[in-house]
Amino acid sequence: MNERALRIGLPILVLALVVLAWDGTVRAFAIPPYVLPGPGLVLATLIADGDLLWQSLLVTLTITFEGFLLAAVGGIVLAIAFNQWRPVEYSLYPYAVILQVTPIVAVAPLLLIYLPQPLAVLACAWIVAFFPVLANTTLGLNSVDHNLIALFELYNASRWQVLWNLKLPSALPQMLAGLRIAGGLSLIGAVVAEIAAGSAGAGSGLAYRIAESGYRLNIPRMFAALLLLSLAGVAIFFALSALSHLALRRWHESAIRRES
Amino acid sequence: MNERALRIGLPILVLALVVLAWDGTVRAFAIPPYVLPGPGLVLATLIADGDLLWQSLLVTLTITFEGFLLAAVGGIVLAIAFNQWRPVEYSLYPYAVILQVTPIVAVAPLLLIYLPQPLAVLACAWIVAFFPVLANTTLGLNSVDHNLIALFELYNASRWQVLWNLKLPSALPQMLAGLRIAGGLSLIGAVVAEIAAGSAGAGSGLAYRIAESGYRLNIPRMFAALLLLSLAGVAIFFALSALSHLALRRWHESAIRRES
Amino acid sequence: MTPSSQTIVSLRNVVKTFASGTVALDRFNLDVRAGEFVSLLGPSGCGKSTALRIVAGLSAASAGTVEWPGAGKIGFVFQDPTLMPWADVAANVRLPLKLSHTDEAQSRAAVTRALERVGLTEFAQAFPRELSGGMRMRASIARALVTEPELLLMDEPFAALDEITRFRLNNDLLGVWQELRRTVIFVTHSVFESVFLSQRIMVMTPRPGRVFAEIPIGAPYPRDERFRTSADYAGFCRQVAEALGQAMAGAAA
Amino acid sequence: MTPSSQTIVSLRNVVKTFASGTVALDRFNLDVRAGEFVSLLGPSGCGKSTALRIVAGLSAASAGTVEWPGAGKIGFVFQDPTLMPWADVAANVRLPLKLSHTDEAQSRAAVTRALERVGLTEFAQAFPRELSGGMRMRASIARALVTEPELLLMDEPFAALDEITRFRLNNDLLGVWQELRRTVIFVTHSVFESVFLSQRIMVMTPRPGRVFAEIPIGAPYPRDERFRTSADYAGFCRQVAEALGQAMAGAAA
Amino acid sequence: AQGQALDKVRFGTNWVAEAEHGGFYQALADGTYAKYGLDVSIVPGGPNVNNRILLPVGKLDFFMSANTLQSFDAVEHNIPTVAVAASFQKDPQVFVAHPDVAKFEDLKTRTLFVSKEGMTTYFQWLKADYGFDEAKVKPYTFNAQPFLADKNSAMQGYVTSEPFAIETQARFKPKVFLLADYGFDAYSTLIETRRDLVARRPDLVQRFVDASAIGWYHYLYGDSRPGNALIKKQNPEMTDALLAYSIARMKDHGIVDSGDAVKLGIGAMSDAHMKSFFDKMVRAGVVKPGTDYKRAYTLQFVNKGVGVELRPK
Ligand SMILES: Nc1ncnc2c1ncn2[C@@H]1O[C@H](COP(=O)(O)OP(=O)(O)OP(=O)(O)O)[C@@H](O)[C@H]1O
Ligand SMILES: Nc1ncnc2c1ncn2[C@@H]1O[C@H](COP(=O)(O)OP(=O)(O)OP(=O)(O)O)[C@@H](O)[C@H]1O
Ligand SMILES: [Mg+2]
Ligand SMILES: [Mg+2]
Repeated sequence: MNERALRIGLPILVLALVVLAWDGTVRAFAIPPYVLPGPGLVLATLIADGDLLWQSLLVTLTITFEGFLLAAVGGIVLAIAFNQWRPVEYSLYPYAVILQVTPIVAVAPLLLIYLPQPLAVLACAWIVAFFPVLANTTLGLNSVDHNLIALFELYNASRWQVLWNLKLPSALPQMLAGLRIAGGLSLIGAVVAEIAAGSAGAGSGLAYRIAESGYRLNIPRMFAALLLLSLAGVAIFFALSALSHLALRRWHESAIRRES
Repeated sequence: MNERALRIGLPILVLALVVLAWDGTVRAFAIPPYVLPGPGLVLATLIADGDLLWQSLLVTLTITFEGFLLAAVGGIVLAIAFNQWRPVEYSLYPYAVILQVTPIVAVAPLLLIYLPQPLAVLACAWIVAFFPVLANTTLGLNSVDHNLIALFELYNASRWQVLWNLKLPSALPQMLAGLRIAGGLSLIGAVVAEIAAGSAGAGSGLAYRIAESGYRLNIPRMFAALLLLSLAGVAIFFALSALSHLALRRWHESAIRRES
Repeated sequence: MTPSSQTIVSLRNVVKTFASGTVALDRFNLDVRAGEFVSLLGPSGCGKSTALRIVAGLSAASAGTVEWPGAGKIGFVFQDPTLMPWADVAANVRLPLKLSHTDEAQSRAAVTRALERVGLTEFAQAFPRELSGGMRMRASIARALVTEPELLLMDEPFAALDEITRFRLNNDLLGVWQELRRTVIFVTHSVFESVFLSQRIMVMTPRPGRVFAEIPIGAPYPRDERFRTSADYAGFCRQVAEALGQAMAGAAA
Repeated sequence: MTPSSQTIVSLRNVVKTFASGTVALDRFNLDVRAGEFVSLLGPSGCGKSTALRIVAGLSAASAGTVEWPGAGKIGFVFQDPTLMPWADVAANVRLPLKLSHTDEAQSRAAVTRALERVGLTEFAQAFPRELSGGMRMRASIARALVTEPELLLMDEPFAALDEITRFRLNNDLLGVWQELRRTVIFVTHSVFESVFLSQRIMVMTPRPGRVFAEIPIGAPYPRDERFRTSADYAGFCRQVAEALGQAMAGAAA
Repeated sequence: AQGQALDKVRFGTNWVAEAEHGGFYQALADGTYAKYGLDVSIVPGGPNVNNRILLPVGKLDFFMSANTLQSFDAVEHNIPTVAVAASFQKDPQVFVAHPDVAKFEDLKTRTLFVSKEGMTTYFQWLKADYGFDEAKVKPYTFNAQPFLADKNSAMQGYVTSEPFAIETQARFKPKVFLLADYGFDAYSTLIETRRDLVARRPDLVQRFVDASAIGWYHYLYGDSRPGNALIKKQNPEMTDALLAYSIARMKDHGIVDSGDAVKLGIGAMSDAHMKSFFDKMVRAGVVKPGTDYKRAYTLQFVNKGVGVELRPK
């Protein structure tokens, strides 16, 4: 109970302190709003421009969600393929790494040549987010207790059964950690994809709002958009954490509340 | 031995196939070099512009390396702090998530205001790469065998001893997986940092070369620069994998070669 | 049980050297025929588990030949419980049936029976971490028994159990073996247990493990509490203990 | 060993209920005085390990009081070996010394002695995964002995060992206890072992665990192989076995 | 062309919709394009968007390139595109400085915020002709905050845009230096197309160039509301005040309609102007001396005085 109070109260307390410090600094040094707007102004802007920002948030979240799904599925499927067929791993892992280190902003124009625009956006979002899922799931799949593997072998389990009944459950904690990282990255991915390959203009997401507000020196709105983005990121993260907790709380060391 | 041959031969074979297919496509459809330059042309450009690109690569790698170090140290230290003091975790984790989801391109101007330029670049590179280290190390630190923790308690081990002799070694596999993800991300981070906050012109890195080549429609050079970047990424990844293998091969399931 | 019955597994001059350089088995020989109950008896670290893994085909011999002329369904009890931490006891026990696509109703009945046998009925829904050490081992035994395998390989299954539970399970095991005509290879470090259960005891030398003596236990089945208190039993025990002592002394010399 | 010596630990009406609802201990009482050798004996799952963890302060009682009027250095042998997989045997055994900042030379000597005691000298550089089950347990025992702790808590330490190794370690343990005047609380499921070792045996009922009978073993120390074959020994064993049988039957009734 | 099906044409710009693209939006909004038998869709660019590469691969039919240099690059890299008209006679590129900067040369001592694109173009010329120093440059990411925070800095911008943001948000009137006034005589906002389109459909290209020029006349001198409405639809961030400001600056500085354009019509280009700029770029080391810069453009579609009658006398 106390624990839970801490868990909720502390972040709020820190939030309050941060906001106060922010407000204090802005007032004390009379920082003009175009350099650093105070929290009140940001909030006011958030409310005033609520509709516009909300629309943009929805656009960004849609891409985020699609990118995350693709990254999750893609990362897990790839990790499974790598784990099942070593030759595939040896042949393709370097290319997965190449995808990870490719700067999207640089290749987005190329993607736009080869793919229709909405697909190019998705591809960008996917590229940014899939690698942690792949790397972590691979670690998980390779860390299965070898005695359990022996057991499955003894019972003539098919590859599929080993995968489904043994390797995947066993890799779950690492996989979920990978997804937790990918959650935030898909948001980044959506933003970057939008900047690099998205259509600017009316139907645009938060990234466009941020860039445009920055360009127009509408800094309070830029902060409001950044704030929304951060909130979305935190929400995604905690949703994934909650999912992870649900899946692991009955058996995995990292999630069990120990009896004192 | 056979395994090792596969491990080296297969990627090379796939590489050869990819290059052949690439070359074949370019020739068969007579694709002009500004859409997709053939591998020969890219290689020729790489050699012709070798000096310039090499200089840029060094610049990028320096930032990458510094960013990676910061991300590694920062991520691990933060994970340790979170693990040692729950209140710190509850208070700060949301902010770590916010850092992860903040689009660098948007906050780079702010960083440029508050920090001197080289520091701003580093901060950008760091922000991009630190989160996977943090998330994975946290998972590792929380997954320690509870009986071993009990043992350390019994021997009145100090916090520091528990951390140093138990939690960190036990978290090593996950930590290393986090570092492996962060390796590629620091390269991305260096590129993004350069785009957002880096110096342009003579002393600039690969990101600038890529953007410049794209802008000036020097697509073969753009591909050459991308190629260099990919090679750097793959090299970083395999260096980190080798490190991880060395550290784990004697004891961790994921790295042990099982007796058949 | 007749000497002419089919050979299930046959190890000839098997050597096992680990990557670390440890020689676990050195010219190890073992023949097991269908329907037999054979025990491997030896000191800690002599290579019993290694031999059993080779018999099961889980580990390859470094030298020598291993043959399975008549292998069928295998059940294995590892020395460690080796349960899936994410599944409850019932699911762990059900695993072999699930892997062989046994139908739902049949497998539910089998699981219930196996859990009853090891006294874990109440804990069907518990997770492995919520069990005591002995209970985990019992779950593992239930899992090996649930398919009623033709060849049952057990690696010190009862070491973690109290004598009363252990005796009950000893009797149970003999019951299953006799009733269903199964083959059992049983690893133990207990002289008493090996004598009570087996038709034949392979006494092993300390590392590197070899067969030091093969001692037939000629007492008739069914064996029960009366046998445990008989002079015959005491005599066999003395004989086996002596052989074991010699095996160990030989190594020490 | 005199009844007047200081109480080391005292459990009064201790209840332990786990989050899963399992009641592991119910009004459990235990007093151990300095220098005593006490065994907890009971069937699998009766709460022995739970009681030992509470004694060590690793687990909190759900109700009742636990006091440590005279606690000192503790040594603990878990039911599972609980070794650090990333450290070799020597480093695992050295751990308690390292945690108490013992100096290098002294700790090297102590580790060597402890490894000799459990017969693992040759395997000092091996990693836990390269050991057999029994060897892992011996490493764990060596780790508990290496600090020569004032209170030694052992959870079925010898269950995975063959009788010869086990007897040797039994004798060793008694030697250490007598020589250094240590206090030992020993969990076992073996009637024979508990009688051979202890001054006092607490026979526990099946879950929820309570003390069913407290049986003093009045035989003098040092106890040796002669004691193991004496009529006294057999008599005590019978008495304890009977108590245990009653404890279990009472629960079944 | 009326009555027939319109020719579908895709036109890519280099930034989000703004007054600097006014003529094109105007032509689209007031039906000029349709009158010329064109169904134009405008594909906006933006920060980090490189629409240009979509032109040679055929995903776009026309592209608005920022300045002449890009057309030289196309020649150098053998890219089959060509500039067919120059909407801006003067590059609107400026340096925006704090009020204490007295003259252009003083900028050399300031920290300069310059974009990547700027680095590869006008800044090279500034180095060669004015001795500017790269070490003083920090990246401009289309956000004026760093400039505002550093009183000792200047930043790049468009004469039509950045000064306005600063005037309204930071509430001071910055010093503005139009590079064109100091010799950076690039054309800007050129219309580029593929060579094959020029060869196969000269009529189509001509219609697009003409209609765009007419759009510009309407936008600058007529009722700009349809164009502005379309711009605001594409870019909701756009404000009337900024649009008005931009149009006013374009007129003040003769960005669109000055020099050759006065006689020859909006979009005018001349060999002399091209050569002058080419020489500067060669001197700055930005383009190779041997480049056949004349291949970068064609005068085939301009200098015909189309629409000059629409300019108020
Ligand atoms: N994976 C391994 N790598 C290296 N050495 C090993 C490995 N597994 C076992 N050994 C060694 O092989 C020998 C025999 O081990 P094994 O587990 O077969 O013994 P055991 O007879 O089952 O002993 P116990 O009764 O203690 O379980 C031991 O010396 C052990 O150190
Ligand atoms: N973490 C836990 N969560 C829930 N129940 C538990 C937990 N640990 C133990 N139990 C339950 O408590 C009871 C006693 O367990 P304990 O480990 O003390 O038994 P034990 O006497 O040591 O048995 P064994 O001889 O088999 O080791 C068991 O029924 C077990 O299921
Ligand atoms: Mg073994
Ligand atoms: Mg126990």
